[in-house]
Amino acid sequence: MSWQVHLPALLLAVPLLGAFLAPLTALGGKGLRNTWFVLVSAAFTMIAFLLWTRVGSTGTAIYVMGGQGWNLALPSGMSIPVRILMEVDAFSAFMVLLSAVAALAGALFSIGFMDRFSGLEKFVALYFLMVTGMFGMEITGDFFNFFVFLEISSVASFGLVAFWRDRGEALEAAFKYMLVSTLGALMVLVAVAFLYSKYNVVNMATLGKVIEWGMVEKTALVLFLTALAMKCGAVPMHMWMPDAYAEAPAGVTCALIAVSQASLYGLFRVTYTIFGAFMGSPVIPWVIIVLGVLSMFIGVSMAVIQKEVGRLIAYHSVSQVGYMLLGFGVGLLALSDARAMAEYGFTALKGGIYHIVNYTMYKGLLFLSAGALYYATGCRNLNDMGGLGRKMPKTMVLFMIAAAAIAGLPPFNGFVSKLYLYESTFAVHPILAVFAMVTSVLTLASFVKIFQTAFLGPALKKFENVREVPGTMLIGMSVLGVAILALSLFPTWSVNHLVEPAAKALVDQASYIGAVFAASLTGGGL
Amino acid sequence: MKARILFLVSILVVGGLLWSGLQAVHPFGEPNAAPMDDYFIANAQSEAAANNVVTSIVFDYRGFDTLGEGAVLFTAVISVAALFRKRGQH
Amino acid sequence: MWDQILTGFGYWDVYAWISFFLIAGGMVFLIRSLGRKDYKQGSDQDEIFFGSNPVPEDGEDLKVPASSAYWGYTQALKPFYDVLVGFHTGIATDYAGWYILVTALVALLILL
Amino acid sequence: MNPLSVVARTVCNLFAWFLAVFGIYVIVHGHLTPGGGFQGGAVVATFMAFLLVAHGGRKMQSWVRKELFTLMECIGLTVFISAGLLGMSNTFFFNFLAKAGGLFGSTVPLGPNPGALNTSGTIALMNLSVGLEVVGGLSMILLYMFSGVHPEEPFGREETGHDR
Amino acid sequence: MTGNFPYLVVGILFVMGFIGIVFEKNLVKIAIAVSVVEAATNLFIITLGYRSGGSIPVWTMAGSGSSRMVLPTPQALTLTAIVIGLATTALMLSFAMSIYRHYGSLDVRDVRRLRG
Repeated sequence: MSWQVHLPALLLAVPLLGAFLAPLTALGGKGLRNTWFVLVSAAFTMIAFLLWTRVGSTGTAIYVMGGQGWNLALPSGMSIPVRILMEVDAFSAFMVLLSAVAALAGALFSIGFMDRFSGLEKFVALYFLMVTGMFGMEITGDFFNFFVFLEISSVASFGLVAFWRDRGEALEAAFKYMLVSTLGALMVLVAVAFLYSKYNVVNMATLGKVIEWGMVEKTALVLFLTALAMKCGAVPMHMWMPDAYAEAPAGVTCALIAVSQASLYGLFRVTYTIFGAFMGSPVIPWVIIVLGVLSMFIGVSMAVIQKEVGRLIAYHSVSQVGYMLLGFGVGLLALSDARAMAEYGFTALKGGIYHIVNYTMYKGLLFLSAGALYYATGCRNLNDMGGLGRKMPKTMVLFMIAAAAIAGLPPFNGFVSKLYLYESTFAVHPILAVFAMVTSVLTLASFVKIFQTAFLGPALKKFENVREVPGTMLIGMSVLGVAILALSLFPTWSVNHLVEPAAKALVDQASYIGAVFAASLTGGGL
Repeated sequence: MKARILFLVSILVVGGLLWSGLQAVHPFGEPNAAPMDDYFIANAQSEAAANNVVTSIVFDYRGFDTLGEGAVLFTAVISVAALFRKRGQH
Repeated sequence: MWDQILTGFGYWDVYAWISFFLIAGGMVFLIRSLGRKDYKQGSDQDEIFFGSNPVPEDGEDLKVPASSAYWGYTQALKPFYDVLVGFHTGIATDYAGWYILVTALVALLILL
Repeated sequence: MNPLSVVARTVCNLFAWFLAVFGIYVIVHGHLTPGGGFQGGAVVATFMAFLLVAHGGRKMQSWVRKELFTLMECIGLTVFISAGLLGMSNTFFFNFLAKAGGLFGSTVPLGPNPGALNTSGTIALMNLSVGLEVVGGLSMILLYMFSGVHPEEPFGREETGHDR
Repeated sequence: MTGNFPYLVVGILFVMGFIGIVFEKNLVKIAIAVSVVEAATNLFIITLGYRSGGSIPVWTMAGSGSSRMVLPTPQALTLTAIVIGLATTALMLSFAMSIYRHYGSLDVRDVRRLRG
């Protein structure tokens, strides 16, 4: 029995312990705090990587919190699990891995970026709590636990968005984000309570096994669907997103993107695994597809006319989330039909999942380079910038990589996932693919605008003293830059090893449910 | 103004949704068969050695939720402290 | 390693693209090297042409601000953008209102 | 916030202690009677709230230090998670102290019984640590929110980092 | 008639809370409305666990009539939800305080520098 069975618990315990001890690092000064920040970030990235490899080699990992043995899901004589289960299948492990990479990059970047501000031990604690929340959402197998982690990640992100509390806009953004997000989290809780009232279980796998299609389940599904779609920023519930993303410190935004991906994970865990058997009627898939198309188009149209770098990139987040919703919606449409699944559904699903990893990497890098511009010049408005390419060549190169990837320019990875989406959505309805392509064109247009106004153009006098950003920030950005290049240059590897196992796990509802009940048969103590 | 009427209508619709959901919930005072809760009531004393079944759930069976709850409170405290920190206070 | 990604409809080959860019880059350099070599640095041949006016010292007077980019596009789609910008009111309660509105719509779709 | 009248202050001084004792009772007997770490911690934190209302926050801030509460909170949570990590020989959050003898390790008779304080294993330990955490956390929220009411300095431009 | 009275209260509290959130203009009142929704949620969960005639799920000094106990899990879930609600309410009021200092107003129609 190797120690690796405890990885799901360690993944949550390490950043939590890091957060609880972070306020005490104020006693040791700056060096101790930064060491702690890097050390714990490296530790959870390592654990996430090990968890991913373990799930890849031994299949779905189960962990019973507080049980006699780690796999004793069902106590003697019981047909349902009573304790909290962690259940990590390939899709969860994939999400954990890429969230960990984004969080690591954000942490490395924040060391240099936040250096000039006060209260940093609180920043470190909040950052770790947010990371814990998103990991918890991704690996938990229990609905109430999901709600708790949703609240941890949300509350920590409110604190982080308002971290520059001397800017009124930051507080305003935090309040708006908090209002909708708290309401959404409460609706998730109500949905959990509805399901509990009927089945007396809160375990996801058990619910997926026993669930029927009645009024209670319909209510719960509506509440889950809208709350989680709001948390990942689907139009027209996206308005908190540009506010919060643009006003948060850049390193935080990089992790906030991963948090919104965790909500997306929750949305698909609910629709695919719990309610997967009832997707025969096309209403829910089409709701998701329409939300996706609206997000893509409205997000990108608003982005073209923005003047602030942060807001422009944040509106692109809305449109990119639309791509994922589109891919997953098409996959959901084909879920109950094996022929459609083989024909286009699985391709769409692969496109959606591949887009998640691509989006997290390049959008994180874009926000980090916007943060680097802010760090170096102190400007947020594009109209004030110009000619920075000569002063900050490394930032410019990294920005170029990310911008080319998000616009889907050929050798980069953004195009691969978009290709999957174009071709599979075309099979459903051509208009979907047309919308996706128009969005892609407008994306390219708005990034050309940033690139042209910020980096090109004549050198400005007021930026004579601007220098390249410090080394730690460049390291944080390079982590994501290297990830993008790797995903671009080895697309076959990433599709075969990252994307396909995740897509298969998401479609295979029976194995998710079966893992809980099978583990306990072979279990029975250590 | 048009949006406000729309919002009012949609609040009523959501209220109707919750109301129809509540109609389908078991009648007050007579829950459905509760295997999980009966297990807790029967085994809290022998497994966790605690007389208070609720506490044994909070700290043993669902102890991890409680850790998360403590973490939420901690998060809120740290956020409030960060919000009202003084200039240059470390 | 040198295989392609099949989407079920077509395929994607990153190395073909990279070789295409390499070949295109090589052709660009080739064409560039065919140019005239009698270019003199430091003479008036490499001065900026600014409508035969004196070139401003500060780049501030030269550059095109970001809000001027896509001016025609935004102007042409003004009715669309007026609606869209008006939709983003920035009032916190409206955000919650839109959320409840979508919940109501989805509820109607699923229940009916 | 100004101090209240002398009558209110005396009454608050007196009753605050009863509240503290009652809260500690609720925390310690969490595994026997209704209540537990959160409820008891909240009751103890009203001790702070009483004194804050009666004496005004400025005086209160000269009496206690916020760092103390930070320390209480961090220690409480660290003990809590460590109690979980120590059960790692079986699983995270395994109740390894229950029925193992020692301080909290007695067994309880099944069915209704008068209850003994030294039962329930890590549950009692976690009650204590959570009580500590909640006392620290709620007191800190109260003190910080008070310090936000009357800031010593005008708001805005507090961070020098934005200027560049 | 009194059979499902608690559920009626839950429904009314939800609608009241939503109306408060969408139609109130004062930030503090919005925070109160969020608390109302939260209270409705907690009330909903706790009513799910009631068995008519049940006693509290505590064995200490329990009488002989304790064979029928109310469900303990909703109580534990409610406890967690209450603490989370307390944390969010505290944070929301702190935001309202800070916003008042920057904007000089608690009206949501004034707190809208970020738009468009």
